[in-house]
Amino acid sequence: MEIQSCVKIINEWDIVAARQLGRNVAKELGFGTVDQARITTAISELARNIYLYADQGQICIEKVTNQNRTGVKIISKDHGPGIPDLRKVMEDGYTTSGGLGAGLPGVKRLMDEFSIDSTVSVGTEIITVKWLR
Amino acid sequence: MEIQSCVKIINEWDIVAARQLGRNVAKELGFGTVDQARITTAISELARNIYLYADQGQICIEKVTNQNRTGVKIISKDHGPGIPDLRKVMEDGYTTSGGLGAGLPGVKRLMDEFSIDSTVSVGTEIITVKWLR
Amino acid sequence: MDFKKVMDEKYKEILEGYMLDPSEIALYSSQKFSRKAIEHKISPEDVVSLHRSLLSELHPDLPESVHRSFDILLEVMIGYGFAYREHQTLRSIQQELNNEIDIAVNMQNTLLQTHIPNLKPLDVGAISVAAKKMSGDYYHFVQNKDHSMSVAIADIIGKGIPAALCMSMIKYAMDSLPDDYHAPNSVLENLNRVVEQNVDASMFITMFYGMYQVHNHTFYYSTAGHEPGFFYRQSDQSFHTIEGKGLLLGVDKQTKYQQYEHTLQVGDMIILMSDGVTECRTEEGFIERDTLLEMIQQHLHLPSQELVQTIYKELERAQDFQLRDDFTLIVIKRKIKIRGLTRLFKGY
Amino acid sequence: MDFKKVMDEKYKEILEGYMLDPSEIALYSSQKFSRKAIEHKISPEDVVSLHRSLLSELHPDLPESVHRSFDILLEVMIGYGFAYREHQTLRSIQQELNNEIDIAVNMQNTLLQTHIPNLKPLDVGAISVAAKKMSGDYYHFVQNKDHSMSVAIADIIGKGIPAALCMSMIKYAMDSLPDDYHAPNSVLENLNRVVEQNVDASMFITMFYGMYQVHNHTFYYSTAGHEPGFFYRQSDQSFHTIEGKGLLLGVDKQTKYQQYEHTLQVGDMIILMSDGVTECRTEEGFIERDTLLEMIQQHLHLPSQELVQTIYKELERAQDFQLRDDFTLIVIKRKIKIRGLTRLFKGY
Ligand SMILES: [Mn+2]
Ligand SMILES: [Mn+2]
Ligand SMILES: [Mn+2]
Ligand SMILES: [Mn+2]
Repeated sequence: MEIQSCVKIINEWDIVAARQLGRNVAKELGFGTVDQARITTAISELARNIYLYADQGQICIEKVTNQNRTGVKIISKDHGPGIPDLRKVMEDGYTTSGGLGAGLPGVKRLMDEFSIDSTVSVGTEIITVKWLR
Repeated sequence: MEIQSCVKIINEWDIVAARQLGRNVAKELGFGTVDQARITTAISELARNIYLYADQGQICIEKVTNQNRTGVKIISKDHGPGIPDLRKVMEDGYTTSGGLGAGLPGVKRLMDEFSIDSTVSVGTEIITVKWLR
Repeated sequence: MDFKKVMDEKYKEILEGYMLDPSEIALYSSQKFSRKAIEHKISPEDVVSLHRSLLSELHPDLPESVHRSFDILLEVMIGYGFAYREHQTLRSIQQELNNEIDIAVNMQNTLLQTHIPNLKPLDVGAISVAAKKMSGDYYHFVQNKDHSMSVAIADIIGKGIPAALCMSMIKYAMDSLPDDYHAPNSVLENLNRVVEQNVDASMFITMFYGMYQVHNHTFYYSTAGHEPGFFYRQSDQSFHTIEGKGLLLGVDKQTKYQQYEHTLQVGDMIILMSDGVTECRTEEGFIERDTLLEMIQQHLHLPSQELVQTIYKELERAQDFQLRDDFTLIVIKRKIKIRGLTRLFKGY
Repeated sequence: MDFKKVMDEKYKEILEGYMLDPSEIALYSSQKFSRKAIEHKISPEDVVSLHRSLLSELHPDLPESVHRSFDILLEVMIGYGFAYREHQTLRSIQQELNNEIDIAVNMQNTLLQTHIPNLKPLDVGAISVAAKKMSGDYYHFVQNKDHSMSVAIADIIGKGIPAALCMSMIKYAMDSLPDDYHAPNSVLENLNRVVEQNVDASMFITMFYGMYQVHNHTFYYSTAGHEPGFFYRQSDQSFHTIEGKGLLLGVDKQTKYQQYEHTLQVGDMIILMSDGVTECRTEEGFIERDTLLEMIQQHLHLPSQELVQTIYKELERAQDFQLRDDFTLIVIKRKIKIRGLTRLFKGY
């Protein structure tokens, strides 16, 4: 049975808490330090998006197993404004706020799997996985 | 009176010698370690271009003074094939061989002044300066 | 200059704090620092150099060779610095280009805009989405004076800017056709000559041209190698590929096109598309034409415009929001007469 | 995976060597390592992590807080890693776009190509260079049946792709003018209507249209707000701005253009240009029209084609090979008759 731990993102402290949670899980699973840092950075980016653009949202972390692989899954879910144009937001060099290369395309590149589901004025769900090599 | 020291670039060892020469001058003039490394890298790129694309060429280094500034000047001169299209060679992202961001535009960005003069089947002269801040 | 000092101080504060007490907060601060440093064009080699000097400040007793090791890391980072600086200029070039393309897209949209004719017995829907910003697909409707409707759908072999330039040419050529010039085969023959003459040899165009005669509900059409569409027959709820042969535009000046016809009963449908519809590539490979028909079948009850939009949305999602080719889908449905209501409508 | 091990080993070798004996060779090797690492998509944070682990391998006795300090550097480098990875995709997008634009440029060149008429009493030279890949400048010569020569020079306000699209439209419009339609003012009035109708309100075109009558050596012209050129008078070696007024194309559908005329003696010259010539920006600011005239004066003895090419080369160098605007320069010289030779030529 999978255990999912979640952190509600309301202020910046919660971003730190989500990072800590993710780092612990990644460390437990045996990810190396660089991958730990990458996973944490991905969580940070997702949590920051919630903090900046959505009122309510949470980050959940779970261990996943798939045949003979294990990995960490990050689920970012908010009831924010939603993203009207997913193609645009996934475009490289689009975000000006997120700094060079950051934003959702940056997260997608850091992780192994990435999916996004967004409905305007309902919210956004992003699920992303990094597998242990 | 300015003293100019030159290194003929025939093989890869000469690239190292040119780097060493440039680093010594930069150090003497009081450039910090990062700038020393940048100046050396610029020399390296220019020397490599001679080594790869021109049969005969040399790198000269001199201290320059201009009103109340001092700096290091690198002169790269070869009797190679010349560059038929200067606009193209100075275009970003053009060189595929030079690796990401390297090549002449990379050198230009590393230094403070940059000029290039090239005649097909006569040769190329590049003069670039970095001022001490 | 001053800003750099502030950043240096900030880094020192984070580093000192973390060396005493390693906490997630310090790491989060590092990430924010990184974002800021990048925004302010501080190169990675600067960060490494800063790290080195802080380390020797905080640990003056470290062996010389440890300090020295940073020379190597610094040298390597200068290479990344090259890439980083190139990225900054490339990014602004890219943004400038994007702006240009946006303007060009607007021009193209203005040039290519078409109105779906409002003929009472027909329910017509059309959608066209570019894979990149500029489309190489083209569709056009004309309501003719004799109560017929012409429809053109074309696809440049190629995408992006050159395809868009080529498209403009087709549009100018169609605009200069005489008003009473509707026979699909002659239209294609005429356009073929224009393309052959004006476009370079590496560029071809597939085109389907049809004309729907309202008085006999017959659809006349010719094709220049275009992706075949479907006829839907309401009586037995079956789909039939629109047969028809013809060479691409631009291959041979002399090409003649054959004209075909097909008569529609109430509830019947014409489905036209570009190959971008069937070349949707999902994780399981290209979608089959059968899969497409299943999708259409599922949404048959919808008005034509909603139908094409729904199909597009489903296929967009199926391929993860990355269109590989321009996508154009047109549905022309002969409306089902509703007894009692038909009397209210005149004119057909 | 295996490659990464090779790179790790290589870095270790360089680092160990340098820690024992700091030499320029090791630093040069680091630069080569950097180049290779970047080529093989190794992120900067990977390099920092490698450095850290080698350091603790070579110096197992270092204080814990020194190792720890690398957590911070690593975290910061991940931000640079973002930029680095984005750069790689942006670079390939850019390359794809460049390819597209190259093809489009070819199409544009094919579309816009023009032949300089070969009229014996005239020596004509023309050069046009795009600031970016696609030009928004346009020039066109026509040799008319009545032994006159028409010349058009135009500049889209704007550059790049949208300007090029707009340019194509002008070309199609000019192509569809009747063959005997030469009066400069009527040509501009006609084109003005096309532009006003088809191009969006934010886009304007300046255009100069002239017609050289060989039988009386008179140049008839009208201008739509175009950069004024010069007449050169051989008798006193003086230059005179080509006067003339007229609204830009695309502003007002009703615009009427005035027509002017000027008669040339042997040795006289007409110099036409786009504002890209005078907007050459050198280190000392824009070049003055006077400076341009000095340059032309210096090279007056050259044949027209060599003249325009020489001027271009000088101005290209003056502005450090970065054209800020499309550059077009045309020179039409009434040849000096050489006694004895004139008798050999018939037809004028
Ligand atoms: Mn296409
Ligand atoms: Mn297609
Ligand atoms: Mn222009
Ligand atoms: Mn201009």
